[in-house]
Amino acid sequence: MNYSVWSLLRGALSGHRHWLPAWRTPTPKRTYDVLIVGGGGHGLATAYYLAKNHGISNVAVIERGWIGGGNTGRNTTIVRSNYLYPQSARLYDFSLKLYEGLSRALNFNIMLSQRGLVALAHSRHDLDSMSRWVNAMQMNGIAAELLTREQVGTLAPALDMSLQARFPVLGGLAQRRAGTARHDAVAWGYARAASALGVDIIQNCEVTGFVKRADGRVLGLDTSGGRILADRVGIAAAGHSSVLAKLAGFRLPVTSYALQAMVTEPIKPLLDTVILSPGAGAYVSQSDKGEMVIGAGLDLFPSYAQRGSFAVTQGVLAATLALFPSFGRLRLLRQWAGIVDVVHDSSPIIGPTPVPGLYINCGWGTGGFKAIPVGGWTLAHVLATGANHELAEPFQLQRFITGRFVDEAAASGIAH
Amino acid sequence: MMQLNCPWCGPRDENEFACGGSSHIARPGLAASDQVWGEYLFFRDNPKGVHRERWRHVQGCGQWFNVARHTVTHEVLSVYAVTDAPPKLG
Amino acid sequence: MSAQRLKAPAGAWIDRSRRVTFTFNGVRLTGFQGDTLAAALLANDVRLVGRSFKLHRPRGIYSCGIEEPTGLVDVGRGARRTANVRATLIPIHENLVAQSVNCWPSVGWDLAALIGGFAALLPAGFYYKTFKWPSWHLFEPTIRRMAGLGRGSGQSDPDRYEEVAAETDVLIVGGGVAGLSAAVAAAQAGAKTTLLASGAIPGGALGWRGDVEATELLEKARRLGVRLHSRTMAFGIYDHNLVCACETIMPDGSDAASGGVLRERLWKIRARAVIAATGAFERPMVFPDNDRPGVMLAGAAEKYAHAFGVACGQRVVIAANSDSAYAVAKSLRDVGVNVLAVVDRRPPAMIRADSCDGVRAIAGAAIGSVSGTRAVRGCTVIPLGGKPERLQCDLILSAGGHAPTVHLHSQAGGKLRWLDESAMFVPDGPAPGMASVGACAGVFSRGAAADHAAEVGNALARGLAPPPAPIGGASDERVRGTMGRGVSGAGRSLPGTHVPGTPGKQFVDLQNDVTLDDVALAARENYRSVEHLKRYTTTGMGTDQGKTSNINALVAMGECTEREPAQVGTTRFRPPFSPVTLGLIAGRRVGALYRPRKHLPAHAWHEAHGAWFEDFGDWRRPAAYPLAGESLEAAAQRETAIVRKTAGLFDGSPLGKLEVFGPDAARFLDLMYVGTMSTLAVGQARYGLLLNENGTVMDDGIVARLGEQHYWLNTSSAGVDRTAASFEEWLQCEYVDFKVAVTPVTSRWANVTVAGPRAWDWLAAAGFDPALAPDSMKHMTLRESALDGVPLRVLRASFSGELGYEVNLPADHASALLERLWAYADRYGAALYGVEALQVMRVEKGYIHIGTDTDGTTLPGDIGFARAMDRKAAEFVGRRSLLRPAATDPDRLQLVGLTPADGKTLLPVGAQIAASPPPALTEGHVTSSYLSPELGRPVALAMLTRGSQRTGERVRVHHLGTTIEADVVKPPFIDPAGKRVHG
Amino acid sequence: MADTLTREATIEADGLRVSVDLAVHIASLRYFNADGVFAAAVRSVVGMALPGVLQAAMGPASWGAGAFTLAWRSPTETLLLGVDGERFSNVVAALADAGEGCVVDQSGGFRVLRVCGERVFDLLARLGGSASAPKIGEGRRSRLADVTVLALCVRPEETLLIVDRVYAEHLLTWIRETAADFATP
Repeated sequence: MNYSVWSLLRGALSGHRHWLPAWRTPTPKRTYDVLIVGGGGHGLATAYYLAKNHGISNVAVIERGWIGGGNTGRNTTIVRSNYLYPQSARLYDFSLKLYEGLSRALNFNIMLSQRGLVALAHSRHDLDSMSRWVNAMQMNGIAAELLTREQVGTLAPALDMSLQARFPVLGGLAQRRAGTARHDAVAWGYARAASALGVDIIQNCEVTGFVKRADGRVLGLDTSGGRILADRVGIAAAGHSSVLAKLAGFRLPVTSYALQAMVTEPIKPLLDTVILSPGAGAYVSQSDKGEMVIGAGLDLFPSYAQRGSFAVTQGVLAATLALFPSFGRLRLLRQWAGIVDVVHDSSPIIGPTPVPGLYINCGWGTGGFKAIPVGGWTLAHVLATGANHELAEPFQLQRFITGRFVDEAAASGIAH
Repeated sequence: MMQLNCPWCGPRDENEFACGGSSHIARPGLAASDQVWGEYLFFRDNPKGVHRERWRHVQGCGQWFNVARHTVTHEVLSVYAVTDAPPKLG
Repeated sequence: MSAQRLKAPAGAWIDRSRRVTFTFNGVRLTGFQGDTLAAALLANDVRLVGRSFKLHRPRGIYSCGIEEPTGLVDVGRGARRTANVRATLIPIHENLVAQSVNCWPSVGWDLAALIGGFAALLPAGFYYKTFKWPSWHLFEPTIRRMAGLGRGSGQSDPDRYEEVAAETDVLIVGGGVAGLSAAVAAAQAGAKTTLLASGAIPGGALGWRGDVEATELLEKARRLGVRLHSRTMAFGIYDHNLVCACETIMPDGSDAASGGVLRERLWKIRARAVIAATGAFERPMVFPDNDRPGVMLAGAAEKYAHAFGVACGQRVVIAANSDSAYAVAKSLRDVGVNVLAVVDRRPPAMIRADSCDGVRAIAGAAIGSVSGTRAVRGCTVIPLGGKPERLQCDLILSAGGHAPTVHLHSQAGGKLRWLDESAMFVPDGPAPGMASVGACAGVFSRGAAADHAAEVGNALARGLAPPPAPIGGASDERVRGTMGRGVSGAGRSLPGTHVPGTPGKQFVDLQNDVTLDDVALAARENYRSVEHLKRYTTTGMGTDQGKTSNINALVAMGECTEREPAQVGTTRFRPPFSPVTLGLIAGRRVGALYRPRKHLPAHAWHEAHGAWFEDFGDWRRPAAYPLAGESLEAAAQRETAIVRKTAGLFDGSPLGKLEVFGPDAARFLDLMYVGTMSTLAVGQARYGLLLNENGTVMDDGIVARLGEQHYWLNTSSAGVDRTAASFEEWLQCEYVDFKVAVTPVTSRWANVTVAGPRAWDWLAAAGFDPALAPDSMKHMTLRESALDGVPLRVLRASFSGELGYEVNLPADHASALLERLWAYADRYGAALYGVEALQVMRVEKGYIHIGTDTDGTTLPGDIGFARAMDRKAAEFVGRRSLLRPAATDPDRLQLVGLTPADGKTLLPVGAQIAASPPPALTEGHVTSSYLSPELGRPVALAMLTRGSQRTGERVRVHHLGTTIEADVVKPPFIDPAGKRVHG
Repeated sequence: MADTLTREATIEADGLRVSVDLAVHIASLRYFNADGVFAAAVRSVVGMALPGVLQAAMGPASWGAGAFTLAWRSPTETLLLGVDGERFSNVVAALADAGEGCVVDQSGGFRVLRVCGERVFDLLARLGGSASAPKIGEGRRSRLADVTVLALCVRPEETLLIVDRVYAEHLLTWIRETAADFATP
């Protein structure tokens, strides 16, 4: 059933009784070609691209809770590809390009709003770093601009533009194609399209163990809903990657942290672009419903609790008010946290694990949402062909042994 | 915001401390293989359960100490010296 | 028939002698002191207050408290304008200004209300199904303008907020009979007890009843030393029983003093044990058009009548699913309000026989329709199986049952269970460190609640486990309260109240316009999880956070999917319990008090001498000392030329400074630095590089030996805290038996640097000890000295490449030394120079600056320190990582010098080096670049793939679309032999 | 603007008086054994034993008359405070070669704020955590106004706040704003 204004009209006449389930809820088969652990954006996208790109639809997505309930439903919905190293730039820009066609591809409006993103410079040193960043992006074939103070001021008039501000705005790095997308819609869109192509989506089904052959090769999963066999298994469980790795008998260079996000009560439009300030320690955008969506750095101790520390919330909001003093009287409506899988060089791991037949997509840390399409595309590729997609080649587990990091965070300069 | 019981200064709010990651990780010598060295630096249990980690009371006495903490409930089961072996937890 | 004031004694909270005028939507109205804005509006018969979020349907006042979904207004003027405030929570005061939200041009004639006509086209989630062609960007601006309720002030908040930390043994949240009983019991058991109440104390259902027992409890609590905080709303419970609460000092819309006032106070209370006594919300009934202004909660109408003396209507129909309807009916009748009928959805068997004396009860019946769009004019009642009856009423009250306020219990990790007979979720046992009492625990009968609360207070005060709640629900017999009517027992309630199949919009979430049809659609499209239901239909995502909508939504979903409410479950309760001002959470961390800047000891002196200050990390430092009309760059060029020609004066106080002492100090520093420090003689100094375990260059600086066991360390100003912390970690966690003390002394010692060919002459003229002269004190030597009794540590070192003296002296004497030296400046034509000039000079010398030329991937070999590592066979931090394949990769980026081919064009910092213009594979980037006054041409440093083997090569440098040719050279650009520094 | 703290920078409020004491000499006593050779030297030279954990002690002579105060800062560090510059330098010199420890003169690196009045506790509760307020004879290093401050109490109704010089202005501003709202209940 196609989603369109006409289908809505037909619905209006029939009390909307004609709509079919967005995704099926089948009873799980005993065997599949491929099993995917994790029903978030990456897992659902992997299933979709397996069916769409590789014609493999005898696939099941095994989700512990409800689809899109993990980080996919807990992030600040920003999509961008302003990365410095060619390997990362290609990866994230491929994802942004997929996002640009996703509403049509999935026939599901993900509300991709390319309203632009501006990273703020508060010192001449910041401007120098941004100059490197912009030039590197252009070298990678990604449009990016250095903005003057005045240009930033017109894009985000709510910013404190006085030169006496605690974080004076001296300019910014802009990626016009960046912006936001509705996170739930990405998960549901992929789920609906994958289900339509034959993929089974199984919720409320927790993986309790891996079934292995004598030689260690993976044969399937033990779950709260019984044993399910498959030739290949892909893990896309973000913050829970280590939990699954342990079940499969290996360790990852991953530590799970709470990453907070929060929204204010909805108000009339006040901010029409995404503002990032690494220096002040906060980033802000306004949702289509009118809520200010605010995020920042990690709670810096390992945690699987989707709550977050109040002291960090205070720091994030103080940073936000340092940038946007006029938000002071708005009220915080909701605060929560995702569990993000952080690795040393804040770049992903997409490829084989020490267990033959078991592949993993993790390590996205604080930047997983923007990478859902490419994470799915590349994990699907290795699951289907057994060989890494060329975009994923630089992002293997082995780099933590050889030292060939792709350290984006570090490249933007340690504190100076 | 947690409250940690610094062995010297007593219970203090979490924003006075800094977490130093997992404890009880033996440091291999120069002769270690790349694999062993890589695992020492980066590979962790990252348990969803009791985690033995070390904290420093940065804005207090400046001392490091070990904590056994549950990474979901944040319940602190034990606080013990950096040089102590991990206690058996009931 | 309009709402109007009731005669005294109705109106316990208002002062009829003090009239108050306020304006609503530009119209001047009057109320009494003690009225809330909602009460005053109702008293003035203002029914239409706002417009709903999606369909812009007319909305009125729905409740009398914190759960208000629709009576939202913007209050206050100018910078004090506050958006989305609940009219039910604002006490009116003279010239309060309030406006409806989400309507244009006016709440009466809202253009967007035309949407209501297309409601059929706009079911839940319609926007996922359309707006895709040509692209969402076409539709988004319009949708954004129509969304968003109130309007922010657009100015920074003039008012102030403060934060207070407190500790207590037992913390009680809620000021009703249960809360007070628990507090008294806890205090009697000797516990330090604190009680918070969001409104007045006694609060909850007792607030306006002149409840004798409650007042006695309050007195007893005061006598026992319970700390009582009224108007303090607990909005969150965090790790280890930290409860955060917002105390309202100056309520919204009060324009008191012209300057800022202390508006709200954040309480951060660490409690050994917490007792929630937060009562329950009333559940709305679900029937067609149950969103019209004039449909309200029954308890709210009762409170408006008794507390504010306002009859919300003259002819009342109560739609009931709970015994509480009858208590409200009699209570309204007592103040002269005509209650036409109680339309009780429950079958006769579930209705208590003695409850409806004198009130017409229509059992097993439901409301079929409501007439009137901007105000209720009547309704039809459909007895199940009987023929519809029309009632002329102007007020329809919902008494749908109770929803215990389990938010804090759930935030603290407590579980919930479904009580079928009373159709509500109650706590399933205690949460960690927390117990629930009274209505929020499901204990509704007054006596049982008070007794249980006292037992819990006593138990928690003594550190014992709290006794379970005697949850009665229907089977709980009604205890006759000492003051006549008891708090309504929970009684028996049906889970679902709507009549399947009746046409018309039956609202579940009044603010976000979510109807039963939307819930059915969500079920039909398989958005069946309660979390999917919430996100797909947006029920419960409004500013009231589902306080009046969650239960009806999940019960409706249960009915659509053949599941019990317990199986559907509730969504996660997230802080805050009710929206809280951002400024309150930030507290005093506003402006300069957020992440304080660091200033030089001699800041004032520099200011007086024309310094141009900039931020360098958290430090505020002179970038240069521009003369009148001089640009920053021109000033730096002038300053550099003077230093090279004669001498310059520089304040280096932010330089990191550590004293390292102990018998194992030498051995320890060898383990920390790439180079060897144990071989330094006393007085000798050496440049050192610090890595992290992964081999990355983290910090650098000079190490000097003060004594056999005593070292002086300079590090970068940004790196000193990280380096000191790293040393402490190695000493306390790895080299635990080393005897080494690391003491940061950055703020103790100011650093006045004199550099240039005449540097020593200048110092000598100013009276410095001749023993410091260049010929008797070699480069890279540290001497302890004195000047007029002030102790000095003088280090001959140079970041400029000229003869240099760094005079470290106690910070209080910095200005005096600068002043003293400045007096001789003219004699040598010397100048003050800032950070910018220092950067020009260090680039001319090819010296790196950590964090500018290096980043988080740079290894020592990349910046020319490969040789140092080979000579040192011993272990040091990071060494093992330098043996990994990546570290020995020939294609690594390495530091090189660059000069423009044309000798004129400044190479832009951050420009990329590549064979062809973008897009192309980058081979490196320019890290530092300045015009060299001495050479009269630009000089630059860059990181370049295989840089050390490409000296002399011509490369292309690309910046924002321009391409510049440059030649790879080997720095330094000036005085390669380093003759000047040795003076 | 920055470090223009003068003696007159006093703050008055309801039950509170805060002043800056510029003339205090401060040294870090560092040692590897709290009751070893160095500790014995301190007892003899300063006339007081090294204070126990979280303890702070004032010498026999009153504060004004050049007595010393010792405040525990960590298991390997105690702060020595004194107002008489000459006696202070003699002590620093005498301890210089006491062995198994060292003296690091920090004078000028810290600022000392003297907080008097019966509402000291209310002030500290508005600057930091609830564990920051020292009882008499205590020295507690904690987070106040987001920066690290050693609060020590050697006399009733008088608490000294010892803060790094670069944060003194920040702490004073935070206190000034808090004191301005002190009268609001």
